[in-house]
Amino acid sequence: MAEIVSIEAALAEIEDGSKVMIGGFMAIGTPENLIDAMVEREIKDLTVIANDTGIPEQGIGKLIANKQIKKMIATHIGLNPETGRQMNEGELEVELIPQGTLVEQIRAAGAGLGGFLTPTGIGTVVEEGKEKIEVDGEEYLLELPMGAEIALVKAWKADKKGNLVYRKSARNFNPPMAMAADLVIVEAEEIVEVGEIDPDQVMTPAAFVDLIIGGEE
Amino acid sequence: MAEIVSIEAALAEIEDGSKVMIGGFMAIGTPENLIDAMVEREIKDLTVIANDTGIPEQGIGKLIANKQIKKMIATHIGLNPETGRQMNEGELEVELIPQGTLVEQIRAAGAGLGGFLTPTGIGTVVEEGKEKIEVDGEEYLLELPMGAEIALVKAWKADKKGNLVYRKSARNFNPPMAMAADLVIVEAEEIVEVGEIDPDQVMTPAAFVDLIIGGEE
Amino acid sequence: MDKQQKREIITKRIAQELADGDIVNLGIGMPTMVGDYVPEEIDITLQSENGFLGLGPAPEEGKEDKDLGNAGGQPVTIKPGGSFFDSATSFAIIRGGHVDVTVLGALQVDEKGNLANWMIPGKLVPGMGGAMDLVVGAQQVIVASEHTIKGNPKILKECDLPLTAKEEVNLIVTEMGVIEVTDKGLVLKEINPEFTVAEVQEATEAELTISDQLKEMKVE
Amino acid sequence: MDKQQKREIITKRIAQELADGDIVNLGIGMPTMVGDYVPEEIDITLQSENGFLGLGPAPEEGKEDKDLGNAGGQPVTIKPGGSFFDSATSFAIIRGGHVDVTVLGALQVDEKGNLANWMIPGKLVPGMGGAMDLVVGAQQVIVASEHTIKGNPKILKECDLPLTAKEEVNLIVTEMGVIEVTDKGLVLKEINPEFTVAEVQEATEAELTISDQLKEMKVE
Repeated sequence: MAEIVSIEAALAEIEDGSKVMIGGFMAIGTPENLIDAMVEREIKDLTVIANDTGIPEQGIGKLIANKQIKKMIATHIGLNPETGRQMNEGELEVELIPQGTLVEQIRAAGAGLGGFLTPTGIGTVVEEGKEKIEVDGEEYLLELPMGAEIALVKAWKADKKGNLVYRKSARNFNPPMAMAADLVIVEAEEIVEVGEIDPDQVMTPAAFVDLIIGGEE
Repeated sequence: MAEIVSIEAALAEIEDGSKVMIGGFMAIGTPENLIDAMVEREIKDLTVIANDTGIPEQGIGKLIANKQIKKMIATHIGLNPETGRQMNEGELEVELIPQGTLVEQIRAAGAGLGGFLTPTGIGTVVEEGKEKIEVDGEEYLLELPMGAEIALVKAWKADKKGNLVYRKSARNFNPPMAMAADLVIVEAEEIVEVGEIDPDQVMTPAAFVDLIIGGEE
Repeated sequence: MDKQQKREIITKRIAQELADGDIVNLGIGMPTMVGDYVPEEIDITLQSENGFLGLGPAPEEGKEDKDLGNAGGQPVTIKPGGSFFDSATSFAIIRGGHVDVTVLGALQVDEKGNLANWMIPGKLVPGMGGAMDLVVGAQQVIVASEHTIKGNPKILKECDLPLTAKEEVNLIVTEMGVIEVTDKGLVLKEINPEFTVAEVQEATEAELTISDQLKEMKVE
Repeated sequence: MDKQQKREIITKRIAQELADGDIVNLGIGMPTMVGDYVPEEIDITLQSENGFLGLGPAPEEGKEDKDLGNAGGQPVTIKPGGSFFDSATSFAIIRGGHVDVTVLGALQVDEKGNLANWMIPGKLVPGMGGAMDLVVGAQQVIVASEHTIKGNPKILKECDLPLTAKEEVNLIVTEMGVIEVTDKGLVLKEINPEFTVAEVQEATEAELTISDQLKEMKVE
């Protein structure tokens, strides 16, 4: 069950050095207001888990540009040259993970699983250091769950209890991340009364959500 | 992408001895018309995967009463005394699996995973014969995927491409099962035109669905 | 005390354990009654493992919805702010630790917090349903049980029936008292004034440590 | 033949591989063009790994939707009968074998069907995105690639760049021809009549078996 708070109150929960997962895919469905506030507050040394690092002046790109990230865990950084530059200069540690594996690791953390077996990455550098398990004659990698202290999630609508609805392809990593962090902070475009969202159309149940900041500026 | 067929055409795909997963939870969200047709056609020696065996004259209970099931894989059979009777008499093989494990096994089959680690069942008879894997000092059971030849799924609405919407608690096992079988047969209460279901509200994408039988009799 | 009185004491006392905002899963049978005794000012949300949050009471007769039932298949309602989801998500919620409290019955429970409540070999094999996941996943596992069965203790040194889960029970509430499962064994924290400590111990196979702050078990 | 002509031949030929009802995922770059050449009578559905089925063309200018983009973040549309889902479901679809065909570019591909297309150590490290899952999960993996790069073969005996996936490629389509990956190595099935078999082999490091039924590669 969620609480509606100011953006300042929400940001107070994020400290220098926090491990934060951030929803969105190439800056679509990314909580931009929360990111802007993080930039303003200069929260540093973050470990960020996200699909990508956006583009230079959008989404997670803003945190990259402002050098607030110490370690980035992502699937793709190719569309933000600044990420590559910082990585090559040794300013930023980057861990690259196949997209299907990353999202499943996040889901596993939220779902109380100790890991899962995936065929993805077998025979590639992704398998380095990982346990291989054979099932029915097929080889799989054992991948472990990945949670975070904080998840920053972008929703289209949130009701006052914390039930969330996403819109179009802005859904992406947001629902699994909303399951997988100790503290789930949601930026909602619109906050509606309890009962206004049809229970059949809730995409993230309120049980997962802690704090909501609302309304586009 | 799905095809709309007659119930006879759909049933023709199910043979004696088939492995069939059937949606529903205590006969809520079970495809009753498909089950009635299976009873009529006397399809025998089935292996059925489902949450439960319904109650005597409802849901999967009808297949039990008519002795069409050779092996039942379920989480709970307590509310259908006939299932227990057949099991005790040695007429029916029953494999009991924790509910969270069963649904995750089904999901794993649909999602191309080789298995997953769950804490559920550690220290109980459920762990017998299973590999135990320790992750971060915690013990987990390695549970394997469970697919089937055929899934029988009950939807509220289906569009003509096969996009599905479920209603209330009739959703339950239906969406994961719709991902996990070679052939997915959907019984829809209503078949609507393509475009009538908002893409944001699709609960099972058409990519998973093969055949649709429609309209309540 | 008759069966009904015992169950009332047990479930009323458990209702006091619930906090505002809690997500709670109540097992079939006696645990369901806990929902009836939650004080009005405490807003809890009931999770139903068949796939929703916001489980409400049974509908009026004639207002049943064929698509809305509890985990026993009985017609129920959903409260405002509830949500439906599939079984995979339901058990992500349960196993992932997003349920604050689960209340379940017991055939046996022991001093290590082991619970047996899903089968009696050769007699009763209903299946574990969602119980094994609930007991492993919920933050707080409360057993609601009469203290004895046919005069025999249910709170044992060691369960001999097949377990539901190992070392997961946190609290045992019976008509005689409230017992906490700790690293050092079972601690009697509250006692129903109708019984003496000696009587409670006698009805319990496991050894009870009596809390320094032993309190009276109060309901209503 | 200039780059544009090569790309047109390659993508037009790949479009012929698609069957009515197929679920198809097209990689960023050249593979995207395949969608433009699918015959009207063939109804395919494009999957976009960021979370939807029914990927449609870019919207008219001014009609972009901030919440609707492809995996490269570019504004797109959704076709009737499409559906949105989260990334976990998207990769359940991909890894679970529910995508019939994926078309991807290559830095290198070899005679065992190994593919390298996600990094050049020390130079280009964009990340694998969804490519590793797509190549492992899709029923049919088609590589769309120019036959050589700066005059050097891209179809090798053995990839030396970090692999995207091991032994998963089924078909390689270049401007010179169509090559099938079989247990016995690479089989040239179709040849662009502008080239001789000798020329194709010379531009290929791996040894090609020439199909008994070698056909002319036809586009349009």
